[in-house]
Amino acid sequence: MGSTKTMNMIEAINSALDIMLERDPDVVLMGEDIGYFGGVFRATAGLQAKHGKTRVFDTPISECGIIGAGVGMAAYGLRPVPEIQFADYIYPGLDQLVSEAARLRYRSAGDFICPMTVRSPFGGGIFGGQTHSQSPESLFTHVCGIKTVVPSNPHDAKGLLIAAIEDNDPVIFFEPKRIYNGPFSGYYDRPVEPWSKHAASDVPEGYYRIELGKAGIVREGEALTILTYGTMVHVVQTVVAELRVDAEIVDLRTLLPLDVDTIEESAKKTGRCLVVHEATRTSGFGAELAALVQERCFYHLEAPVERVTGFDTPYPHSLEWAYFPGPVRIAGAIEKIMKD
Amino acid sequence: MGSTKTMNMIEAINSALDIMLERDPDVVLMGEDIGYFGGVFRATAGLQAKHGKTRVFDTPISECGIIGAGVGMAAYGLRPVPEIQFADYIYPGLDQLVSEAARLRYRSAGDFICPMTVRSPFGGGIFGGQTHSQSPESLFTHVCGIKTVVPSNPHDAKGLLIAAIEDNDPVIFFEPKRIYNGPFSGYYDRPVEPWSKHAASDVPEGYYRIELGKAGIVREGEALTILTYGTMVHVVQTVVAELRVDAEIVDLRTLLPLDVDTIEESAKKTGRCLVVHEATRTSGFGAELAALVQERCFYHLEAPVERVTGFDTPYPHSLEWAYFPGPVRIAGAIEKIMKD
Amino acid sequence: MTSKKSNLAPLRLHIPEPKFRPGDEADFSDISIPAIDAIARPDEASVPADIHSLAFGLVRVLDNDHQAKGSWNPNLDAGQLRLMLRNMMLTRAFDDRMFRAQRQGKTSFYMKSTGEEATSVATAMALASDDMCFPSYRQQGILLTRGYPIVRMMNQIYSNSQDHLKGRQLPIMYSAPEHSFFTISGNLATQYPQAVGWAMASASRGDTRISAVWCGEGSTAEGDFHSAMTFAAVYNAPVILQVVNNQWAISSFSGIAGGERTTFAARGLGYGIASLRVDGNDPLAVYAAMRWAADRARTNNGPTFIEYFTYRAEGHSTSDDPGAYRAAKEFEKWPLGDPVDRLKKHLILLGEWSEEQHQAQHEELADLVKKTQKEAEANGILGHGMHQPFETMFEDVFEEMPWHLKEQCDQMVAEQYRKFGPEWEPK
Amino acid sequence: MTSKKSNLAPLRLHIPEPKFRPGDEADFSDISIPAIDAIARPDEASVPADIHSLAFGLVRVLDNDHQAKGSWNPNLDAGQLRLMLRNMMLTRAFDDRMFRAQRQGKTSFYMKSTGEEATSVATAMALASDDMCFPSYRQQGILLTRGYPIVRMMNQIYSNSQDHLKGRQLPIMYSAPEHSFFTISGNLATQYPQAVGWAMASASRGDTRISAVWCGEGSTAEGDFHSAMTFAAVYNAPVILQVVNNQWAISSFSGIAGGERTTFAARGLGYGIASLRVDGNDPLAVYAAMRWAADRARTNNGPTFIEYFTYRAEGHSTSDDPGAYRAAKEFEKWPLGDPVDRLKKHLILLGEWSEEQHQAQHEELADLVKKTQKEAEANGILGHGMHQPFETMFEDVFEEMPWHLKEQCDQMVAEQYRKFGPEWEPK
Ligand SMILES: Cc1ncc(C[n+]2csc(CCOP(=O)(O)OP(=O)(O)O)c2C)c(N)n1
Ligand SMILES: Cc1ncc(C[n+]2csc(CCOP(=O)(O)OP(=O)(O)O)c2C)c(N)n1
Ligand SMILES: [Mg+2]
Ligand SMILES: [Mg+2]
Repeated sequence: MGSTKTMNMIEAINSALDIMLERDPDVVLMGEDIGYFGGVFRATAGLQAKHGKTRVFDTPISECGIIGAGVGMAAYGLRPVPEIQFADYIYPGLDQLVSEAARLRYRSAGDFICPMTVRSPFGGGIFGGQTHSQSPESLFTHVCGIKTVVPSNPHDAKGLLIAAIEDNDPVIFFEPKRIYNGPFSGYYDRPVEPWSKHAASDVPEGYYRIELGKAGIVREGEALTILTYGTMVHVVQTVVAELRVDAEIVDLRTLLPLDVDTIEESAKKTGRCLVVHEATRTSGFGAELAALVQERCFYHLEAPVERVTGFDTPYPHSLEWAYFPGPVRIAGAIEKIMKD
Repeated sequence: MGSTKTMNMIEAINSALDIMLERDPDVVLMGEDIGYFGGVFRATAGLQAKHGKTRVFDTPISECGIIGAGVGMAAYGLRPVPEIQFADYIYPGLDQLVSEAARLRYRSAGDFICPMTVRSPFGGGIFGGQTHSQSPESLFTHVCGIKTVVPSNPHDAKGLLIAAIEDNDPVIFFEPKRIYNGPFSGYYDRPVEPWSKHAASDVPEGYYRIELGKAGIVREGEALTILTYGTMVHVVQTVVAELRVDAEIVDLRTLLPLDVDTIEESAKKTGRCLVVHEATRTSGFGAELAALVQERCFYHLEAPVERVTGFDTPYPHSLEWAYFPGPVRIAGAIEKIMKD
Repeated sequence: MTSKKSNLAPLRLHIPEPKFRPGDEADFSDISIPAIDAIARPDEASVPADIHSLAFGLVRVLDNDHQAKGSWNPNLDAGQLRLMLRNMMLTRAFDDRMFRAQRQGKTSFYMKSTGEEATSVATAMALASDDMCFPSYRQQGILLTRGYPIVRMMNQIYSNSQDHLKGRQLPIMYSAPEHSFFTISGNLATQYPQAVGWAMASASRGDTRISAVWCGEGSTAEGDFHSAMTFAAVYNAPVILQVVNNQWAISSFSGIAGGERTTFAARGLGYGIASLRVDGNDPLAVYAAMRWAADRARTNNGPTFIEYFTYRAEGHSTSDDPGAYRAAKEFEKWPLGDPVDRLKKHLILLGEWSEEQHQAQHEELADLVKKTQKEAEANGILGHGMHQPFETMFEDVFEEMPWHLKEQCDQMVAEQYRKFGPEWEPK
Repeated sequence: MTSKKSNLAPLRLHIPEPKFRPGDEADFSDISIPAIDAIARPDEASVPADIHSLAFGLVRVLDNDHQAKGSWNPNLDAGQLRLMLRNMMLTRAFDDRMFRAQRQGKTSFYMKSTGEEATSVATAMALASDDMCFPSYRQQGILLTRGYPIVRMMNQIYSNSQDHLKGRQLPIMYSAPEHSFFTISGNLATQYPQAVGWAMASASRGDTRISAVWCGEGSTAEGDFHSAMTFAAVYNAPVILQVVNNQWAISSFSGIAGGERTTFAARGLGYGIASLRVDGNDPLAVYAAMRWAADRARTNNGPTFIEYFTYRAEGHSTSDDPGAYRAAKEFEKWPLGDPVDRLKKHLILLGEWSEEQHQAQHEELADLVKKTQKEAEANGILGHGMHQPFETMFEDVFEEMPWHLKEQCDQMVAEQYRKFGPEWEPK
């Protein structure tokens, strides 16, 4: 791994891609505007110039084609890493993901596999309106045969992305775009804090992996368990500090396969559990988490598992801070759980 | 409503479509093979001949085009009722459903609406293999702006379909194909019972509606609440009869908007709750139901809410009866809940 | 893994690359501009198979000497020409002002249509006012041409208290049913099959209204494009399917969309749809092409596919800097010039316009837009409190609000109280 | 809602309708068959723009008098011709047998390729054995041509204990990587962009292997088709994109897929891809077209798009009855005849075959298939217990089984004990 460097999320992701392009000639990046331009969020900046046009290239605006061609490349033996410019635009490629990428190994009994990692910025908080803010992760967790990963900081982003690219199954890698440039306290009216002030911006320059399927405990605690991921990890941390509640905060990192042991152990220990995500509530991944926790820890629970989520509406452009599951919503839920 | 007639599910659906074509010149049916041929399951048999080719017509094999054109027709002022031949093939049209049909009213603040009902046969149990057996309903319940309906018998199918077509929002109407021709006990090795022996096959010949968003109580009981829908309503009934357990069986009928009052009342009364569906488990609609019930009835629950579901694998062709959440799986869960 | 047969040459992957990148001097001298009437205007009832060559030609009316010539000349009177010029100038003035408003932090986002105004304005003028338009995000010229109130557009851009769309949509995602303008989607090309469906519906009811749809050349790669073309061909739908080929899709040049091997207009041939390639910077050619297509549609001669060959003069949106991916000053070198400039010179040549009138109109429109902007800003700008009531967020998800949204709305209201104190009142 | 302008004629919606329906007498005399070499074979390095007419013509070799003629004649030797005939006859024998097996309740589903055998067999013979094939569900002829063990195909069809795909897939959804045959999907057209991606990968690695993909004319309407064509054109991928136009998609005739207005081959022109329309019932024409296309791909001349004009002689699958939607005996009247019959007559004309040899080979192949069927059935048929172990259901979802699948697997095993009693043993 060698020395470390201060990186924001974009730099960490760029570094992971750079290293994998270097290490493995089978790795190929493609997507809309990712070549010469380096991507609308700059995640692939410089990589085409460094690794060549046949390794890092622009594609037509066809998410179906991007993922479909990726499946074919993976079947050939490459490790494609397509980018979908915004998660909101993944639907035209969904059939290739759920009916093909996720099924290849199963339906061919291992004859053909699909080691493809689909990267996509997701989530809101940047005034992106309803088509640049969505969090569709729960859809993917319902589809068997695909892994779903969401990093919450530069260090994890790099290690998880490398592990995803090396994984022999398709992985959807959602990058919380709100925290590309700095962690987010949840207070949109306070100045943005850069990643450099956060410990997780200290990122090894070389190769390292963070195993998929393992959660991270961001804060140990006894009073309640908070299950969360992505941007919300930071918002939850702010609120927990403000409320001075002794919460155990679990950053799931991988939604599928889920680190059920860490979850179960924590929930049994604290007896109270809150799930926090930005996606809409109904049938969001919080539903699965709540169902699982009560199934497995029922007799340890002293209060119902609560969910703090986005509302069941499209992400509204101008009212995004009333929509966003921010500090007030989280604090309310924590208070309720602790009172129950 | 007038007189009644014995109908199976297909006949009841056909009758609903026929009546709506008759009553409302804005109703239009389209889909792959639904015209002259009357659909691969015969749901539209005879309707083209009766109502004309511009009201009931075949489409190119493009689910995106079918739903996309449907959105445009709805924006014009028609009430399109497209058929997607199998729910497994809905993904190429998903973007038009979730990003367009479900968003039209919201994003235009009511300028444009999408009164479209997408019919699609779903579920397994007919040796259809992994691409003719899927139950993707939970995906739609996560998408705000669309209603999800699943009938379990001829009487409901007709009344719900008429209500769906008259609804001014997009509705996805999943038809459990296993029970098109008769209810299913869950014992695949027993002879198929025709609908004619079932009370719900007594269907009014004329127009009637069953309100969307209202569950039906199939059996009243005190010992536990079973939440289910579609094919599984019948399998659950078989098992409950076999076990002689005093279960309250709730046929949800509409998954979104959900009849939360009926669910809450029942779960509070019995203190035990089982959810049964055929779809894969993780992030299936059962997760939402379990999460909701424990949120709202926690202090009434004497055991965790259990889920009986399909396994988290594709639907395997030859092993479908080991996959299917049949009587043994359901009985096991009931016994566990009652013991807890 | 790789298997190389020694007697065979290795395969090569071709990655298209634009001719010029930052630092290069753009030179478009290789773009060949056919003479006017190189292919004469065919009858509107022509069978698509008989007019393939139009997909590889270039419909032109305004010649290099600024005269209107040839069989496509729509012979508009001076009043119409001046109106066309005015609409294009208004669009440009509006774009300039709103771009600046975004730069001043008054809203989150803006997209200009500079250089492409003819493809919205001239097309809208050639359609009937109740023909239904399914635009992409760069056809603000349609609304301005159809007389949609400018202040309403601005209210939408500011997501302010008077925003008809209740602040829900990203700026410029207008919706105007009373001006037969469909709600704009952020998802590319989804409007294509919708426009076809609308036209099918109109035809099935024996209506007389047709529809027209626009997308960028980059967007033609989406599956929706193909579905739409297929449906339009199969059902002979009265729809005009248009591609604004402005050479760029954010940072990707048209070669990434398939523009290296043939014209975009050629896409239509494969479906048996009549297809035209048009000088998109020639407002009279654009008008003539749309008129031809609309007449076809109205007489049950079916769909027409049109490529407007034009150039995106500015950045993709306020979110990007074109200097990072293309040569500077490309627009100045664009061989087909600027539509506003070309129409102006034509009118002057006709003796129906003057530099002075032009300058005066330029100022008048700038003032109009500025004045309207003030009016709009009185209703609020983004992020400064004068937005729609918070509860509106929960409306219009469904026709009637279901219980779960009511609960969530109550929760949101309670959160606002907690946040802003007991004085807070839902507006 | 409808707005009718009194001076305009009402619009009409066109719904395509096949010429013949049950009860009608089919009559194909209006189908025009161009003379052999109406368009001569162009050089393999031709630029697509120069050979448009091929998309509207018909590549033919075997004439009505059963002679092989013209510039496309691949001049195969008698041995190759006999092998081609044998492969087609084997395919037909296999289809007949397996169709019957399904009718006898031994499996759930089957799909014949009767009448279309040339489009699989002749194409496979024209490719190198390691060129990668991305078939639809009706290209069993490729596997049989490439020498895939027949018993393995049958094991798959029966989902039996020796089914290489562990009973997971619907019958006929083969997978055979060692025969460069991609796993078949139930979802139409998804293989199209995959084949292009595979070819792009091969090209990017300087490999020499190309890919070929098949779909039905009905499936061309899917967005995947369009993505694939776009990607193939943009990256000049070494891929051969083929459409088997067998006139029917379940109950829908080709007009519902857009076949009324132009040829399917024309679809390729819009992308600037070289496009051929070929007599799909002429095995020598099919071979020649594929050979031409493969040579182009191998020499970095890029993708080729081919339409095989053929006819689906039987039902879509075992699940439908074509008598319910099309005229009886259409196949007998099909103007391009039957590929087996035509090649047989050609060989006889050459003096390289006889009716007796043909009859003998027919019987030999029927016997071979029957014998193999017995062998396969010894491994079990669907629904009679001799399936793969239940736990295999949980394998291959992921490379490593995650905890939740392990738990579910344990649960399934427990359920089997409960169901079948303590004697039950997981196999
Ligand atoms: C389905 C989808 N994919 C990607 C995007 C992101 N995106 C927005 S605009 C754009 C470029 C469009 O280019 P073009 O179609 O040429 O239109 P132009 O901007 O030139 O008018 C892209 C990739 C999107 N909005 N929707
Ligand atoms: C995405 C998708 N939509 C619908 C279907 C159902 N379906 C299976 S085969 C078929 C007809 C295909 O016709 P064609 O492409 O002409 O192929 P052919 O059967 O004639 O070989 C249809 C509609 C499917 N399998 N996948
Ligand atoms: Mg463009
Ligand atoms: Mg076909």
